[in-house]
Amino acid sequence: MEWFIAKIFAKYNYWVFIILMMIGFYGIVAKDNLIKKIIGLNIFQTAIFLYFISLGAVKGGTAPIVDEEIIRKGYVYANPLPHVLILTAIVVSVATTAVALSLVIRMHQEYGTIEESEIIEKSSDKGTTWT
Amino acid sequence: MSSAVQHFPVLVVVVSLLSAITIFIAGWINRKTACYISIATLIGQFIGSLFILHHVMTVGPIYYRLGGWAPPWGIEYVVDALNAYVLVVLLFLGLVCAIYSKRNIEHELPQKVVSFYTIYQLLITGLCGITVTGDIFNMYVFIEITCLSAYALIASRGKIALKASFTYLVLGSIGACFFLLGVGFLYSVTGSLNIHDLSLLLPPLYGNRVVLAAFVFFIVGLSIKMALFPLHTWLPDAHAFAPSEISAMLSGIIIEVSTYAFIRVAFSVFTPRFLQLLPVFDILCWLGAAAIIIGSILAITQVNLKRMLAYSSVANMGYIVLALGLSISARTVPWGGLNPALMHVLNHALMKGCLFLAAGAFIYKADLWYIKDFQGLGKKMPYTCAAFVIAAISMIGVPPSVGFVSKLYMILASIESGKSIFVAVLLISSLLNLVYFWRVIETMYMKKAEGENHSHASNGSNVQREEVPLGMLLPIWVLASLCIIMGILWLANVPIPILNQVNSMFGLDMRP
Amino acid sequence: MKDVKDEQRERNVVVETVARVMIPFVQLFALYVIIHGTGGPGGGFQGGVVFASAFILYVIAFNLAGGRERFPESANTIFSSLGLYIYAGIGLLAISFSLGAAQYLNYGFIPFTSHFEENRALGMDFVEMGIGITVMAITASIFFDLAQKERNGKVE
Amino acid sequence: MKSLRAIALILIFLLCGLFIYVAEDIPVFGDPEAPPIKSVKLFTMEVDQVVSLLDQHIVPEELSRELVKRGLPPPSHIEKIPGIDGEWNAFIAKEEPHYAKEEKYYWIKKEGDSVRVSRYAFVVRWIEKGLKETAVPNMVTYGLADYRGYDTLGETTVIFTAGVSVILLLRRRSRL
Repeated sequence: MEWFIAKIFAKYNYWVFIILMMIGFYGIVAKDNLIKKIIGLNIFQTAIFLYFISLGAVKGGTAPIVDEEIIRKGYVYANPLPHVLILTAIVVSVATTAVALSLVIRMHQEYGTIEESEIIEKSSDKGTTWT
Repeated sequence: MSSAVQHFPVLVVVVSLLSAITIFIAGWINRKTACYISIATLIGQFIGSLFILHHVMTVGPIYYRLGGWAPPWGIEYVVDALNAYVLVVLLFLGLVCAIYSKRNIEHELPQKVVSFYTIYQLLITGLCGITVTGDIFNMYVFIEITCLSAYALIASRGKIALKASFTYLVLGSIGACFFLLGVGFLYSVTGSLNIHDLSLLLPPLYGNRVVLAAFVFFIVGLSIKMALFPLHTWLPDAHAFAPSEISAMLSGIIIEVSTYAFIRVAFSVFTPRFLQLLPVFDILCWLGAAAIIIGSILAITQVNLKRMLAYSSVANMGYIVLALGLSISARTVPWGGLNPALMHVLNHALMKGCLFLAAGAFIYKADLWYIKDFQGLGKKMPYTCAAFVIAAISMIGVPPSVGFVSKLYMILASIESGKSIFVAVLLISSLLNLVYFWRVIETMYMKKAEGENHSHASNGSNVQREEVPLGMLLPIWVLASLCIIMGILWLANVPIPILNQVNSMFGLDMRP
Repeated sequence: MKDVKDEQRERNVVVETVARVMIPFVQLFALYVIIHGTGGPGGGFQGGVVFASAFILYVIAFNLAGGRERFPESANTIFSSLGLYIYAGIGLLAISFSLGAAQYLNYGFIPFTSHFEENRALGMDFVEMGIGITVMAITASIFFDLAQKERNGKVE
Repeated sequence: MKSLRAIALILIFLLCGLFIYVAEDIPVFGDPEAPPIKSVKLFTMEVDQVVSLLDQHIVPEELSRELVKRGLPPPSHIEKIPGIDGEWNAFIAKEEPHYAKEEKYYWIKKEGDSVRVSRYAFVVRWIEKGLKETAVPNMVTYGLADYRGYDTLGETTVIFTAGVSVILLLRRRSRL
């Protein structure tokens, strides 16, 4: 039991991250629908963000905004650095999603479908092979 | 002057960014200005990068603290010989491609000139940012800028390119996420993000599993970006269906800068001492050899010229990775260390840039995509074809071209490290190169076009010349002539001091 | 799928009225988040996105063309570049005011006030505003571009 | 489609294996002593005379030598952490215009027969001195816009790139 608490439960943020990341990864690789692929990609990225944010957690820590009151009461602050980094990474993820969605819209205009296999079928008439 | 040069690394990036925004606004008012602003900025940046290289070679590395904060607390730019060298190469090819794209983009994407040049300039911003930065998270941000612009530029032709770009986007995002995860793992055990600082803090933690996993994620993530053999699947379509100058940039620079990031992470963050704890160098050698052989064989099977060149890029990344793998065991000789790898970064940029730009010229003038349609092209477009031939024989490795020099160095390095199997791999790959380039050259010069097969069988003099405009021919010829000039300069050891400085920085110089 | 043109769409009084009342408050809240970003929770990105959501709310409640009229393409272009100009420009100001002694983005050397630390705080305020402007304009622009439909080669 | 699922499952299996292998050394959730929030251990030294020198606020020769050997900057002076026995802060010299010439860098702690030398995480300075140095109380804001302001410039560029990309891909009949 002690082993369980020390090894498994104390790092539950890590396990949640792995499960989420694998769900996203499965979505990216196995789904045929391009929108579902994008959703998978978002879950994948969000899992990494969650892990990053959990690195900043401190037991009993409060929000990282300097306040005399908090210092006097002897509280500690959460680590602000992961917040800074992940704010950047979230914006990157949003930007990637926007570009991906616009690509899918264009593909829908060109081919009339958003299933990857159908797009490959329709585009292979020009003698171009897909690897 | 030296204090002004201190600001150049950041100015190279910021001026490029400001130029992108200016193109966006100025293009709204007058569409014609976009191209000229871009070219002017790139000329300025290129001159700046030459100053940086000179400063680094004469005075020493440039350390620049952004926002005035000292390194572990803030972001630092570190420019040493490696960065400066890559920066010069990338800005040179960027400039050449920008000049080329003036006519080509008016032809291919007449409605989208302004947004094209805005994103092109943002691409250059991202590439410069990756190159000069000394902070690992900052590198991630600039990798994302580069890749986002690359996705959009590849897709800009529409149709099939959209699918290619989407594949690249999905794989590239996974790669970037792995990179971010690597940063996260390293941060969770060291609490630092600065590259130099990490390299100092990591040695006591080399046995730590988190560090090992971080290394794996960095390598896999960057391998996707640099299209290392088993992860190259996004590359052929993306290169084949992008606008030609973007193919040249992708093949010549974007994957090369990813290679730079790979070298930086592998050799600067994790030192060669860490790499020797694992069989990294052997794995790299074998992956490189597999990429060379399989990339070349797949290139032979292609019917589309740009796809063939794309597979050839896969093979060329194999050369660079093979040279990286040999770097540690051949460090005692002048042709060992990182010399062949870094040499091939420049050489590949020149050769592949020239080939893709020439392929783009065929598409521009006659919409020729397939090799079988090239009959009689040698007489129709003599100058473009001549440049293509120079670059092609350079790829094959005929002396004194650049391809010959890098292959010579690699062969000597593999003999030195006692792995003579790679000598065979390199020789076979030269043969395969000869096969697939000879096919193109033969079709261009030896075979007659279908129309003139009977009527003009004897005299080819009245074939109408359809040469591309000078604005496109000039960049092709600059690159083609540099293929020979740089080869002679390499043989005369002129740029070798730069590479030697890189080697001594990583402890890979001639000291046994 | 049934396509309904914007004009023919059933107008919903409740949605329109609520949107009409909400939009000014959403925008005010966005400005509060941007300006308050240095003193408390908030910042340029959050505020910018909230501001853009006001346009999105307008488009959902009314129609796309009307939304575009409120925030035309020209304004969108100018605002999206303006924010980055402010950010990158403030960085360059630091170099130019100190005649090359200070580094890029060293806000302390920009003489807003006589105190070094106050200058930093003000520099950050301006930077947050720049981020807010760019994020607002770009988010709205992405939304408008993704939302527009194309039928028979005609843009609506 | 079946083959893609098989590939996905194989890759997931491999990744999970790697992650479970790593789990051993992952820091515990919410640990206030973890490297990102407090310090990363560099090495341990024999006590000998080091402690008495440290108590007199003199930089021990051996300590400097060990640090320089690892490429780290040597400390300029040493201070005892008030209220705690057997713990010292070592300061290094740094050049930042307008700010203090020295900065808290190493954390030295006596542990039985040896002395443990650690490097403070750089966040420690952000948390402790941020308000004084930037006159802004929100740590995330001063981290985002000042200490790592250049990242944020890159991030704004990313979203600008996305906006222009969407214009390039989707917008028709535009002047751009």
